[in-house]
Amino acid sequence: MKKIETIIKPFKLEALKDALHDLNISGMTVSEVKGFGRQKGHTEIYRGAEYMVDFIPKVKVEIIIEEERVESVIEAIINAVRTGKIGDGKIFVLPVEKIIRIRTGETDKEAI
Amino acid sequence: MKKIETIIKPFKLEALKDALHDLNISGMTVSEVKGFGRQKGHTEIYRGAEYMVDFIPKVKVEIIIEEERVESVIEAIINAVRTGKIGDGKIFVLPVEKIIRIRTGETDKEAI
Amino acid sequence: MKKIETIIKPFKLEALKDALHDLNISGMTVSEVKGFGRQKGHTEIYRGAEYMVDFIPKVKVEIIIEEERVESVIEAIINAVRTGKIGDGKIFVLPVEKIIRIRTGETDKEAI
Amino acid sequence: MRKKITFTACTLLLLTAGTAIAADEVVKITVESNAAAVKAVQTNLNYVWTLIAAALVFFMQAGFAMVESGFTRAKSACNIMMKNLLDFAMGSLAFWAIGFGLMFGATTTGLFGTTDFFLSGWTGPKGDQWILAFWMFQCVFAATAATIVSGAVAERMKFTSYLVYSFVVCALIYPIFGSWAWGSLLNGNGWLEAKGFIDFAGSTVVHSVGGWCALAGAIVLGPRKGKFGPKGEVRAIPGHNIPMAAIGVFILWLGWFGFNPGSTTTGDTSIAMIFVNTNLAAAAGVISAMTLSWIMFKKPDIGMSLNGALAGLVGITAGCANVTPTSSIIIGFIAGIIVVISVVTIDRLHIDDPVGAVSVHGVCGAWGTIAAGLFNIGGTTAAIMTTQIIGVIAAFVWAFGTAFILFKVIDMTMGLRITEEEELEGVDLAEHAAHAYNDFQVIN
Amino acid sequence: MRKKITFTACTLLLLTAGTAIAADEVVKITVESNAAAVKAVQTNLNYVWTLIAAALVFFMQAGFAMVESGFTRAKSACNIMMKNLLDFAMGSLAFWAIGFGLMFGATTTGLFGTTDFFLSGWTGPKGDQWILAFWMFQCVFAATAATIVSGAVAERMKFTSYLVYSFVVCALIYPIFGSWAWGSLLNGNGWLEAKGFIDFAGSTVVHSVGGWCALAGAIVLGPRKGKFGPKGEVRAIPGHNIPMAAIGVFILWLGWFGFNPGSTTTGDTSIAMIFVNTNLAAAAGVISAMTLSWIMFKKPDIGMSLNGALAGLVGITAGCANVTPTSSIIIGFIAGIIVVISVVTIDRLHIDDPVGAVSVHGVCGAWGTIAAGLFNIGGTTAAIMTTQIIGVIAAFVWAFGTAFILFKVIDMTMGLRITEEEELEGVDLAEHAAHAYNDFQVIN
Amino acid sequence: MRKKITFTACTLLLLTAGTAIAADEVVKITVESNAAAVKAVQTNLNYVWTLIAAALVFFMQAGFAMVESGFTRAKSACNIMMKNLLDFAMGSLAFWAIGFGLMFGATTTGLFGTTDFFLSGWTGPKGDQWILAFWMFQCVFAATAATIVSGAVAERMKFTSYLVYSFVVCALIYPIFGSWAWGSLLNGNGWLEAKGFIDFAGSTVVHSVGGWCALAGAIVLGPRKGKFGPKGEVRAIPGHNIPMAAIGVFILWLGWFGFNPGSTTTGDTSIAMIFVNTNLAAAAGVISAMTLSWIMFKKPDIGMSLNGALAGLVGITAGCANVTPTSSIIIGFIAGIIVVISVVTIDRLHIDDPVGAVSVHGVCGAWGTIAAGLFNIGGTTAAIMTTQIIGVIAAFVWAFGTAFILFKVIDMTMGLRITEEEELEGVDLAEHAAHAYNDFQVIN
Ligand SMILES: Nc1ncnc2c1ncn2[C@@H]1O[C@H](COP(=O)(O)OP(=O)(O)O)[C@@H](O)[C@H]1O
Ligand SMILES: Nc1ncnc2c1ncn2[C@@H]1O[C@H](COP(=O)(O)OP(=O)(O)O)[C@@H](O)[C@H]1O
Ligand SMILES: Nc1ncnc2c1ncn2[C@@H]1O[C@H](COP(=O)(O)OP(=O)(O)O)[C@@H](O)[C@H]1O
Repeated sequence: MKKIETIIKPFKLEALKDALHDLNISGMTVSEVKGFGRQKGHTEIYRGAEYMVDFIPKVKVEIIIEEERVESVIEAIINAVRTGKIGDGKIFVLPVEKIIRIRTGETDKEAI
Repeated sequence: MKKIETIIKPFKLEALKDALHDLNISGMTVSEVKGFGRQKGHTEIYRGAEYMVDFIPKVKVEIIIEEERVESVIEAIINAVRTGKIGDGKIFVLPVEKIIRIRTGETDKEAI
Repeated sequence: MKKIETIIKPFKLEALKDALHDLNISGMTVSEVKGFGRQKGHTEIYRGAEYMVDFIPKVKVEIIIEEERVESVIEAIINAVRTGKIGDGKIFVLPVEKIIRIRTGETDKEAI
Repeated sequence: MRKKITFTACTLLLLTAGTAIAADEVVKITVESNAAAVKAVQTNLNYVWTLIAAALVFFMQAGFAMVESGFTRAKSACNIMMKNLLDFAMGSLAFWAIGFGLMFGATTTGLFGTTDFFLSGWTGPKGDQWILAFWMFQCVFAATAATIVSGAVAERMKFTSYLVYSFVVCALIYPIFGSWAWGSLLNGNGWLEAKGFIDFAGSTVVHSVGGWCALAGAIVLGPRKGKFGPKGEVRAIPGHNIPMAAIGVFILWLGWFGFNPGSTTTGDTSIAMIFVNTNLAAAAGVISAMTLSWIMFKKPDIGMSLNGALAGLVGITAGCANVTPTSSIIIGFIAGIIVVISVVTIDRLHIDDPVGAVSVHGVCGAWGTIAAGLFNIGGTTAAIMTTQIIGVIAAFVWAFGTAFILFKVIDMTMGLRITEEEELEGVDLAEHAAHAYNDFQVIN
Repeated sequence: MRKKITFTACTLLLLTAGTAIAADEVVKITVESNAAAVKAVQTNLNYVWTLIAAALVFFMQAGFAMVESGFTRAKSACNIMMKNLLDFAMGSLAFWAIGFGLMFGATTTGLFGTTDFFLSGWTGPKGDQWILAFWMFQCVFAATAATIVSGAVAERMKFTSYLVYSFVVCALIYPIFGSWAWGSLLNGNGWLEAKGFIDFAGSTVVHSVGGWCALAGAIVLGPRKGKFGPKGEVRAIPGHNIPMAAIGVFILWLGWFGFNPGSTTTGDTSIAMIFVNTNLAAAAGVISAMTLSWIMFKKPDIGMSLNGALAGLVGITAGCANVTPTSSIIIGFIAGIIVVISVVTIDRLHIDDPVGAVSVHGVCGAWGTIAAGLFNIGGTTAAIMTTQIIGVIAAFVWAFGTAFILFKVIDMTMGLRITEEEELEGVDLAEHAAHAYNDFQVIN
Repeated sequence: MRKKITFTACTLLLLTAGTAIAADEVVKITVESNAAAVKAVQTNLNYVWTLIAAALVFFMQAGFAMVESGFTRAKSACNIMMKNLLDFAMGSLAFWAIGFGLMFGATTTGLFGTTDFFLSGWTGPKGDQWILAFWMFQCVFAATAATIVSGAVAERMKFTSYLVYSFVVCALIYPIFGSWAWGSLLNGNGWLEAKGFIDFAGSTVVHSVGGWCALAGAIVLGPRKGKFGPKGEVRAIPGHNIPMAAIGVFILWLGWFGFNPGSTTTGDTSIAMIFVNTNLAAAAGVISAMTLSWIMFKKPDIGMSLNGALAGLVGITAGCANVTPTSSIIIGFIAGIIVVISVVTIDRLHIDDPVGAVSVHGVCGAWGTIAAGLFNIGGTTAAIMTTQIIGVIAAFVWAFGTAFILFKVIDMTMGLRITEEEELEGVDLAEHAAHAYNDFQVIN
């Protein structure tokens, strides 16, 4: 089992959700983050003082999934959120050792 | 060392905290997330337009813990937050390779 | 490739960002969390009722990095955020199996 | 447009008066016509003053909405706004149809009026307009009494039940008590005012009545989940927007400059003392509540300081026209102390009043009524004090009693409280399928 | 200081009058001088009333800003505030320089005035001051008409273009129509008022004109990205701060107590009925809009209930001085129903009006104008109704037509809309390099 | 109730007057009694106007609280509200006990009054009530001067020290200066007004005095941590709720319609010009500040535009009764430019004034005072200008001097500033153990 973490542009969340639905992904977790990669921040003005806003608002989506579905999920993410512009985001894959569904006590694959 | 990530209903945080206290867990990190699993969202109304709120507010709790305590923590989580209803949440266990306490520089088990 | 997660005091984010810039770190992701470790919460008052605020606001910074740079990043973090007081925070290192840059499709080291 | 032209013609007339006699003023100017004209201008001034004061009191609805919403959780903010909007809307119509007649209609029993329903006393635009001005002023008072409750029952009451409640309060509970104390301001004639009861602007009539209804509501509903711990300990459920609550208090303070001096319904020099008294009592209430909270909790508490202002204002409402400025400071100061003790006590009694409505309006209203007797400029007597105490007790028995029955009946028939699950998710979602802050992540 | 001393001397004089004749009052008191003095006091009262009413109407700017901002997203909140600030500032100067003269200056054609630009009719502090008081009152009306549009074009319009728009509305579009209906209130003489058009406080003149301009703006701009789905389905874009919107509605309701009764520009007893009518219509609008939303959407909708209040207020604006309180309830009730249906319909027409400005001001303004004829206290006739309908149509043709051209011309020259990317990031960032809520994480 | 009955009886009397002579009016109506009655009605009107204006000025407290809180961080919002609440409460009592007497009591030196402490000039409800009306109006002015400072010292000052400060300002610093310029409005007689100093509503007396105290506070306290970088670069610390700040500005603008025209303390036709001037200057200030910010920063800055409105308002305060509307536009326009330059300059001087209080009130207050001389309707002379400049300098020397000493003394005795750690965690937590937004995650 793997955890796919992807950091995307906030307004792409809707599209990503739809794409994952189409893949019959059974769950996902979303959180608001800020970050920078190649895409850097921008300048804002406040009462006559300019200042850099370094961190850009992003959305982090976490999907726990069977190993064999990782590739298809990655593909779906890329298709859904890619604009070709800087700031499109990244995907990270991490190992997961155990999964438990609290309600039923099911574990691992059954629990996804 | 392992990282236990659990996604629970927000109003269960208090109970979970107490349960982990009882286990003498030395630390935890909480963040607000939104997600869906089997539990789906609900419909809201705004000035005459119905719309789906897909993502349900959840709380993510992360606990870094020695391998040998993983089972007891999982048990404690289940006992604390389970209601038997859909949306009770999930537990994920991930490997952690290194831990450092910034203040002292202690590492791994001593740093937990 | 590794993921370095560090939980720090919010007002140290600026210093950490500068330190990582100096290391030529190409990206980072920040989120707001609450937590406790050795540092416990404090008491607040609301209309005559005292109550414990258990969780202290913290910032979680995630950096995905090549294995060989992990040590230098850890060092930089410690130097940047350490005050020697309780609540300085922690660093966790987790394994990452795959990285993809969405815009270009590059993977792993090239994608960091 | 025709009407407007007429008015403006009249305006221009007045502007040019003194230099020339306008064409349609054929009546000869005499000493008597002058005397009548002066009185007419004073009458106009009374209307202008009373109606501006009514507008200020109306604005208190916004103040209440902000205070109540600020002191409760984000997940209940839409519901609070809806309740404040609807109790005013419902209340206006209920008071128009029924309440005004019960309160100010003619009566033979001294218990309630039986004429003037549906503003039937108004004889059209050519007749006496005072009944309309007076209705407007009294209507915003009735709605104030109603809206006091919404804070105490916040975050857990069914919306439909609240609508029923607010109709009944504005149509029956408030007006009937009001007729006892104020009926003779129009066509009525209440038993309490006959005894010489002093409650100039309504410490008892408006605030205590509202406060005791709030108490009944809070008791029948029971506390919000989590307000009291398993071992009975009092837990804080902090409000979600303290600045909003603070601005609400400023708005209420402003509104009170209509509430108290406007109760003269006369634009004359007597309003000056009422303004000063109102302001000084509020200021003193802030100081004493803050100081006491500082002593008790080690920090100057903002919630208590804000309640202190309201306590001072409620406290001076009864006596604002018949105590001195110095007395007002004392009255407000004591009100500020009372409110702090009362809030803590009500918590200890395991009654959950999220915004302190019972303490501010009920308890300080009672204090204000007694203080109006004690500090009466003309001196106080046992008779005065007895009457004041009778009024205070009558208000409690009537308002708490009828409201308790009302809430119990609602509870047993249509249900008073949302389900536990709905409460956890928030009354906004349950009752309105809505969120207050859609672009923010909200905790709790 | 000198001036102030004079005034105070005068005050003191008045205070001591009746006991002694002040030294510098050498003129003998006669029946005629008394009559003149009475009229002067009434004139003073008219000034005080008109200007307080103007202040209340001014405050509606804050109400509009809160409603519009609350009903749109957090990423557009600075821009909404800027638009409301600037349309008032621009509008004040435009109306001073040009608009007032076009609206109230002398005219031979009945189409627009040609005198009184730059307040040139004012002859200095010793002359007649009425033109200033009247200007002030009319200026806040003009700005109201202008500001109605800002909600409908929210979150996507270029700021510079909005500035141009608000100048043109306050300088040309609003005043020219205004001169047709209200010109004779000063030196003008419009063709519509000559027919006996009834629009006491501006259901048509202010609200419909503003609403139809809003419609033109919303159409020319097109919908916000995401408002309508790929299959044409209507999507909700929930507002970011519903409590703020609700408080805004309370402020607007308060402001209407200046808007409607203030339109007498005379402090007399006639304002009482206007107050009552205004209040009852708003209350009825709330009830009907809430009820209908409850039936249609299964829940009492807060957005619709708030719009219901505004609908009732707009609906009663034309007829507030010439319908009975009971009629006002009917008018407001129907307005509340109309607004719900209209909001849903406009959504279905794929016109994106984020705050419902077209429905509230345009549609309910038209309804109010017709209702003013239908429910006229003096009775209604085919002639009255024809005139009312002519007025409604004239407003639509003029305001929608000119505004449509204006927005099209702006679009083709300087551009009307921000880029798609700017819209996604938010108009605040794009146009003002700013965020509204810097310490909060904002979604959306 | 007795009092209320009397008033209403009187009302009814007036209503019936003209048709019949009421029973208890036994005095024969004569030309003289009519003259006295007219004057009494005008007196009543003056009271009504002055007190409504006072209520509007009171409401400015809410405006200040919103502006100051909106322009600072979420972690300081409770503290700002507490400061604004307490400076008004403290100020009211301090001004009642001491300040009013110093300002308006009789004096032989022309330096400060020595009578009328504790409202001792009031002889009871049967005597002259003017002193109460006048006190009320002056009290809200004193509190305005006090509250100006709270923005400049925001986010870092100890709460106890702020209480001491606000007591001293309302009891001593403001009233003593006030007695120089305005003492003769009651029983006083100041040296500055003797020279003919023009400051109708207080550009200098209220705003500059407040602004220079703010400057002293900001200097003695030092900047907030992080405001200036290690290399001395100016850093932005963005405010947490810009819409709240914007609504605060609208409320202040509204309040100014009490502040300026209310300073006539007479309800007569002269208030029209003051209304118009106030409005036009504010509008012009918005336009010029926005335009200049656009030029300087490439974007129309919302903070600067809002400050522009306030700058225009402060700028016209001195001369509102003795300059023409056209001059008002010029005065406001220049004030808007001044405020932008001043804010940037004060930043460069490494003085941290989070809300721009020094620029808006201090600097634009000075400009307004000079402008009142320059644009004087009656023409200007070297003598007038000299006096104006003397007044401006006197205000700076007195207010900055005494406030500087005051803050230094507080600093050396009880401490002026919270600790660095407390500042990082937020003054709300440190001083009130509270958070403003409990259901939101707050950054910063
Ligand atoms: N090395 C990294 N470690 C952690 N987060 C990263 C890293 N690189 C990028 N991110 C996250 O991904 C987001 C999008 O990155 P982006 O600017 O698209 O990167 P790039 O263009 O370099 O692929 C960033 O805002 C940041 O939150
Ligand atoms: N496969 C998954 N990947 C990531 N997060 C998940 C996944 N499944 C569930 N979650 C998270 O857990 C939360 C609770 O899930 P829940 O509805 O209780 O799941 P189930 O009933 O399917 O066990 C979801 O809201 C979501 O945030
Ligand atoms: N075992 C743990 N698991 C998860 N998070 C932890 C753990 N220990 C500490 N943290 C996080 O790190 C933050 C800082 O911890 P801190 O109080 O500095 O810990 P210590 O002093 O014990 O090193 C905490 O607020 C919490 O968010």
